[in-house]
Amino acid sequence: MRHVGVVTAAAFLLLLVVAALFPRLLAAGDPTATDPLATFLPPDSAHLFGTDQLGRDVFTRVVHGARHSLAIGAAATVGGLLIAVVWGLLAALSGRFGDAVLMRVADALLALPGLLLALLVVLITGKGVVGATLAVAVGIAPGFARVVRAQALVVRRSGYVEAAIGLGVPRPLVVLRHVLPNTFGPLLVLATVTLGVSISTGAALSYLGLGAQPPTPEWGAMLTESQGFLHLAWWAALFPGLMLVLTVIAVTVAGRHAQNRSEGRYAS
Amino acid sequence: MPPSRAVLAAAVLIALAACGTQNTGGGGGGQAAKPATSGTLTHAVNEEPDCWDPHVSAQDVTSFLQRPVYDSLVYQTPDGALEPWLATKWEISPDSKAYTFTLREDVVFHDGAKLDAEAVKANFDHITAKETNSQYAAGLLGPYKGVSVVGPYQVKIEFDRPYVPFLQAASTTALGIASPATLKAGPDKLCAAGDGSVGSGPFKSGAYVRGQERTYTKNAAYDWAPKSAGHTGPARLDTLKVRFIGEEATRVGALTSGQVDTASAIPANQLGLLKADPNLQVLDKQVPGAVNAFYLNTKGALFSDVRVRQAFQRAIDIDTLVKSVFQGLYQRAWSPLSPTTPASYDASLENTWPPDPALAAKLLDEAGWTGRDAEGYRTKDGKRLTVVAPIYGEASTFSQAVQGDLKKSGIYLELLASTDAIEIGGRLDEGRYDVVELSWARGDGDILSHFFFSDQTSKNSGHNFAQVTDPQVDAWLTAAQTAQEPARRAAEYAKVQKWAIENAVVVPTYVDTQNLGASKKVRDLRLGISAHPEFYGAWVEAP
Amino acid sequence: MSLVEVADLNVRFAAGRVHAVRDASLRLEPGRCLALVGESGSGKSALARSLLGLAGPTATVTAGELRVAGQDARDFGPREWRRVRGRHIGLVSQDALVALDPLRPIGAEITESLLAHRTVPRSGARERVVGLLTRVGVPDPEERARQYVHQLSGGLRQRALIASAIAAGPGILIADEPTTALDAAVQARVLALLDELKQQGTGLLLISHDLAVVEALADEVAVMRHGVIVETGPAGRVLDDPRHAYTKELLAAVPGGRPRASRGRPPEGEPLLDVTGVVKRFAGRTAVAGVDFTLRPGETLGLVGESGSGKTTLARVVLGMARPDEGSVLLGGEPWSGVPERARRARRHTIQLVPQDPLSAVDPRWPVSRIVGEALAATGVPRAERAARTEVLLERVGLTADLLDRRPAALSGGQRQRVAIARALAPEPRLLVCDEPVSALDVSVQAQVLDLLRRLQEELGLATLFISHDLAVVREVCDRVMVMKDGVVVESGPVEDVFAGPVHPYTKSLLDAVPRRARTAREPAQERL
Amino acid sequence: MRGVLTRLVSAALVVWAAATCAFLVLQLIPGDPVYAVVGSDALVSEEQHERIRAEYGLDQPLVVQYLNYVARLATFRFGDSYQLQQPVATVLADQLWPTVQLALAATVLAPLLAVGVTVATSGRRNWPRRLSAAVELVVVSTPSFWLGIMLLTIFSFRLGWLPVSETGGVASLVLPTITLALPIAAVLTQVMREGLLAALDQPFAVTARARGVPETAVRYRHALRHSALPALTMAGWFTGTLLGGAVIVENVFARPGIGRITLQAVGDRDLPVVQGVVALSAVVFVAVSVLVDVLYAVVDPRLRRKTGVQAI
Repeated sequence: MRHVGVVTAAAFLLLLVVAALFPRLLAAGDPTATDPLATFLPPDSAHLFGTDQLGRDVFTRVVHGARHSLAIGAAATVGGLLIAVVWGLLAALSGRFGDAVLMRVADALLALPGLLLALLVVLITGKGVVGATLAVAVGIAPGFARVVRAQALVVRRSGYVEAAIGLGVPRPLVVLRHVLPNTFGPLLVLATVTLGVSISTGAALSYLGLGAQPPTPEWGAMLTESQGFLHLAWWAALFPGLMLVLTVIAVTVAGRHAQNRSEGRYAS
Repeated sequence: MPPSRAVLAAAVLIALAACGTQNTGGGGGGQAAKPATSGTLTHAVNEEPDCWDPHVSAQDVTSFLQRPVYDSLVYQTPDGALEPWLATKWEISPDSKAYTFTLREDVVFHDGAKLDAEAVKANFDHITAKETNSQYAAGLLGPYKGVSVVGPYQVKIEFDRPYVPFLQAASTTALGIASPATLKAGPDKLCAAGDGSVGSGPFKSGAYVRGQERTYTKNAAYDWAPKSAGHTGPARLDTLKVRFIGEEATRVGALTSGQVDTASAIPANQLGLLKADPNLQVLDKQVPGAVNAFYLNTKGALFSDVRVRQAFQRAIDIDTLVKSVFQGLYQRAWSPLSPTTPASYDASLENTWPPDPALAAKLLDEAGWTGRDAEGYRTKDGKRLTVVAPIYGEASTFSQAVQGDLKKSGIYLELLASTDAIEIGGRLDEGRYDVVELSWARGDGDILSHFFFSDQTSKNSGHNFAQVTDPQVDAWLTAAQTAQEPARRAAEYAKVQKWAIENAVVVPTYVDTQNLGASKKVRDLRLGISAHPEFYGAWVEAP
Repeated sequence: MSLVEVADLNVRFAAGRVHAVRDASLRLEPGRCLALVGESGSGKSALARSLLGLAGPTATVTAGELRVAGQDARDFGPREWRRVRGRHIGLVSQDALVALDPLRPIGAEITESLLAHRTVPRSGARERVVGLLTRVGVPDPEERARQYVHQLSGGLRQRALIASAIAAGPGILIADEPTTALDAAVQARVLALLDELKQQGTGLLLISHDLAVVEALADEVAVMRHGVIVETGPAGRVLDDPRHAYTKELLAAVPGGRPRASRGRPPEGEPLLDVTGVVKRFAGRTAVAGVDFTLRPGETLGLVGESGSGKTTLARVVLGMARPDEGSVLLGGEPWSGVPERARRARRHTIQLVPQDPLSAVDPRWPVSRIVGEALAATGVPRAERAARTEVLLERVGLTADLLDRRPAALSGGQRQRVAIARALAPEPRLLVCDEPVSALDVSVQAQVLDLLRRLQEELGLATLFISHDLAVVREVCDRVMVMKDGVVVESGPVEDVFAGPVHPYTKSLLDAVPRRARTAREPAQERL
Repeated sequence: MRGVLTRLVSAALVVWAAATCAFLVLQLIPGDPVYAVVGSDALVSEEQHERIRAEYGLDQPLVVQYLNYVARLATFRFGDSYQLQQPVATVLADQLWPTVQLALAATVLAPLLAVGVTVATSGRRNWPRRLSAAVELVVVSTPSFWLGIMLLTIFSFRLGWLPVSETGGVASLVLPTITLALPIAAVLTQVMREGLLAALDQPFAVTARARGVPETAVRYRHALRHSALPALTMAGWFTGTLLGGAVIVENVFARPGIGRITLQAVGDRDLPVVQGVVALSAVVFVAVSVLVDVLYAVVDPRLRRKTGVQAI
């Protein structure tokens, strides 16, 4: 049972990656090509998901949109992770004062809702794909940083790090050999689980008009565009949203699977 | 700058345009029984004023929503004629530099103060005071010199040079007359609506919840409506409520589900729905002033070449796009002015510059844009043919349709949409754009001055986004501001329109049209000159 | 009449894939105690739980006979089981801190037992709770009843747990490792309480891996291994004259049950480690309050004390992992404490740690070869020689080369500890600090590891600081012993002297509290003294 | 007493730090804020720009601006909104109630749903748990803006059961509350069920069963309370999601409120309002964490000594 779910999720993710890398394999058309004479066509054999208010093919846009939605989520997760690793490790390894300062900053940022933090970042960067990606990254970084720090502290006080120090292994080497990899492992799993959230948040920013801009076929942006025409073309809102939901589900299922596996590996 | 944000004003003299199928007066169906003199009407608008002080705000919606509270010296009828309101009469000096108004003596503000010459002077002083930071009203006064009290009920406004458009300006809400006591209350209070808004209008300002609703209550003492208002004495409605619903689908839903009685700015694609509903009626009116158009930055690197401008002008299949996006309900524009703009529209421009992609291609080839990149856009020296278009707010469906259409000609229209005034304002002031798309409603051909007079640059707080600096154009516009005879002004304005099209400094697209959805129970509601509803005479049939 | 009769009981888990208990038979009588003995995973608990119908939702229990309180329990549904639980059989499990609901006052927990079987009306419950607490020896019962588990001391909590188990007056009490989590002194008092209950007529099923505890209480003993009862009989007979090979092995492995290593003359020479006046404080608490001692090459010093006495902190100071607030540590005659890490690094290899929990002491991502290899590299063994040296080290600690590529998670507890020892030996240290090196291991494995440590000591002439709370272990491996309490050494001297004639009352109480094996261990020890 | 003082000081510190972060962040924004005051299509001269800059104190050195900012913050004044030309405090106060309404409704609904579903699916049988887990996964994975759009399409546009926009009545609160509460409830359910199942495996649960206590009583009397503990640790996340969710929900349903104002302020670069919102949400966060500490102590007696809450 469980395996059916994981396999389905993996297959779907694979399809998404194909859509993101080689969208033309799945939908040959131009996602931004408008056709004033073919607006609001319901789904049929010519337009699998129908057309939107500009006569663009929704299926083509959904397929090509995978690239943008996934890219924002993935880049933000990686970015957030990088910020967090530097931040958390600095805190864990820089003595009491540095630790206190860095963690108080994280506390202060954590006191703000992630979305608000993201909005603040968008204020600086301006809206657009890059801005939204950075915003999501910064939004998840403080939480990650705390995890990194906590994990790094656990590792730093662990028997094997003490043993290495006890063997006279130089400190930088200990950090490189033991602290970093053992901190990073659990974090990677966490990142997989977070990826779904990042994709979702990125799409939310686009939905709020702060991320990808029209005519980019990003799913969140497509939802905003179609919201005004719900009564005329429900399909233009249904399919991008559905893809978003399926993607997040697939990523979550895959992430949880990875989490279970890694916990199994480290625990027993 | 979408049309909704533009400021509406009106024409000085006669309304010329009678546009085919307009239905500007409401009443729906057969003769009404006796009009009710009580009741509540709820109206939905798409926008909410940031600041409610019409002397300060540049927003169209402020003018519209404060109209029930503030009266003006002059009233402009829906077809554009000017008639006495708070002023019983006026005299214009022969040199068109001085205007003397004689005021009604029976007008009482909501706070009990009486209208007199001092009150009017206080208003003009407030508008032009530096501290007011007026964003629009002061600009409407143009070459304003000063105001003086001539008698207890006589006041004189003077200008540095002839300024004929002033009389029409005096009819706008932006130059509405507030109770002088409230003008001293400070910007906070005036901006905040509620009890800060005290005028002499048929409705008093009532409860206000930002983001949600504003209430108006009947001014029972009202007895100074202009002659053509369609009604006399106090307003018929006891209460008027205005709800702020920005989301189009939601606004329409609120109307169809009966949550509101009327809703303005109904998008064209929703009109079919409303017209099919037996309980609803649709009022529409073409907005006067500058139509929705692209202004091409003639000082920019790209569009300083007239061939590229002409290519842009002829590449767009405007007819098809307007028909598609607006479901055949909007009229395609041929001139920068709306046909409903009184005494200025040049109808001879119609059909003179049809879409011609072949010509556009030829012109672009000549201009050196011969390369093609991977996405099919034209390039020159490896650089893509990109037309930067800053947009305040969101890119409209129409803008996107144009974007899609231009792609066919290898032109990339980059829509930079933002509500960030810092970014957009900076861009416009510094000339970092190729086109600006906007409409700017005003019932007077003088709107052309805002767009084409050489000193009306963005930096100088004007709207000369095409960056036109042509002495000939300036001369025509000055002549039009000086002449008092409508026909002479119309002739001057026609020259400007023709010049603008021929030099491809502007690409007019469609005539902005107000569509108002209303329950059939709403009676005697009419669209004013600004194409906004006038609630004074309206009433709602008992269910 | 028997209170419980079981014959041919089988317990299977995970759809039959795990056969936890095979064909077990036993009977419980009033006023008698049956002890189930075996190492962890032998099926003791599964057997005991199945008598309550609590073997778990995934368990399948079948039996030739299963009579509880005179009824055939084989076809019991949930309702029937409920009537038996608490009313006829009570359960006392290991650690009261988690075995009683931490979110409810203990009075409420005991009341729940009372009301579950309507033994008293609700109005009378309060009085009964006080009575029960008094009976199990809890002082100030009225006040204690309102307290939560975490507010009680270890002994009081366990008493409260017993009170809740006997509240509805069961004829049988299942005591599953009832004293394991307790310090020695408290352990003795709880055992006394259980004994008292037995005297009053309660039948006891005692589950324990600790033979000393078994000997103190049991009338009969059943020895379990891999789910099978391999030997059963009267306690005296089984413990004194074991017949099954496994029972013999088990008894032989018990520390203190084996002869002390005979040592040559006390070691001589310059002290390798010289600790003077070491004080270490943490946030206002003094963990180590002025300790002095020396350690010579070849000597084994035991460090004894209950948890929180400062043993581990002292060890960290000795290892150079913590900086003493006062005092000094000399290693090989040169300053070891209070010098920068840079200066210590070159000498670090001389002193190595054998940790308590080897799993957390090795990098979970690394295979054995790399774990040992790192230690070799740190002491400058060239890369080319490392593989060969690693194999030699593994052989020395009794491991085979086929484990080289295994990760720690894939090793058994004993194997992991051997790997940790191999790593400690790799840099050729002169001093080993063993911090509770066997307390995480099963008894039989304990014995093997202790043997290994002893052998290595002799072969390599290592000095050892041996930390343990287990007096039997210390007695077995150490030359000298120091007893620590609240950060202070209260008594020290040769092991024989201290154990035979403790001077300090605390040492006395520690020794008295150990439930010693009366018949096998005490006599030879006395003989030697 | 000392504990309370420490708490207050650390709370103030968090608020101050968050506000300072906001101030610094907003200094990084490129461009001239005067445009935010006057809008881009206003008829305003260069000279007027200068006066406005002085009016808002934007011509002063950064340090002075910061000190002014902190001083205003301490007295709960945030200056005037660029866009609305009203005191920020007034703007926020006006918008607070609709958001509070929404947040309260969701705060009530989400835990109720979570507890209900947890209890209903924690039984012996496996399939309700499976089903609920699948539903939770879908709900958690559904972005709230899409959920809102779909609910709106079905219940308001198609079926016409509920109003499409804010009417001030209770009916208009239904869909926004559901949109906001559903994903939160799904996460809480996951956490609570995990907690409940873990608690049921704990020794005290075995002890309770060994007393002859029925399974349902073990579940309600013992395990449920334990499952609340991990749920309480989610409080920070919960608050953040409520406030962040408000931004989205208020926009989807065209409701007034803090979220709407926030997005508008961000779009318009109305910095004083943004700073006000940041300070406000930091205060809310701190208040919630204090509240949660109290709740912790109510649920878990082991934590009572630290917070000074008396044992019951």
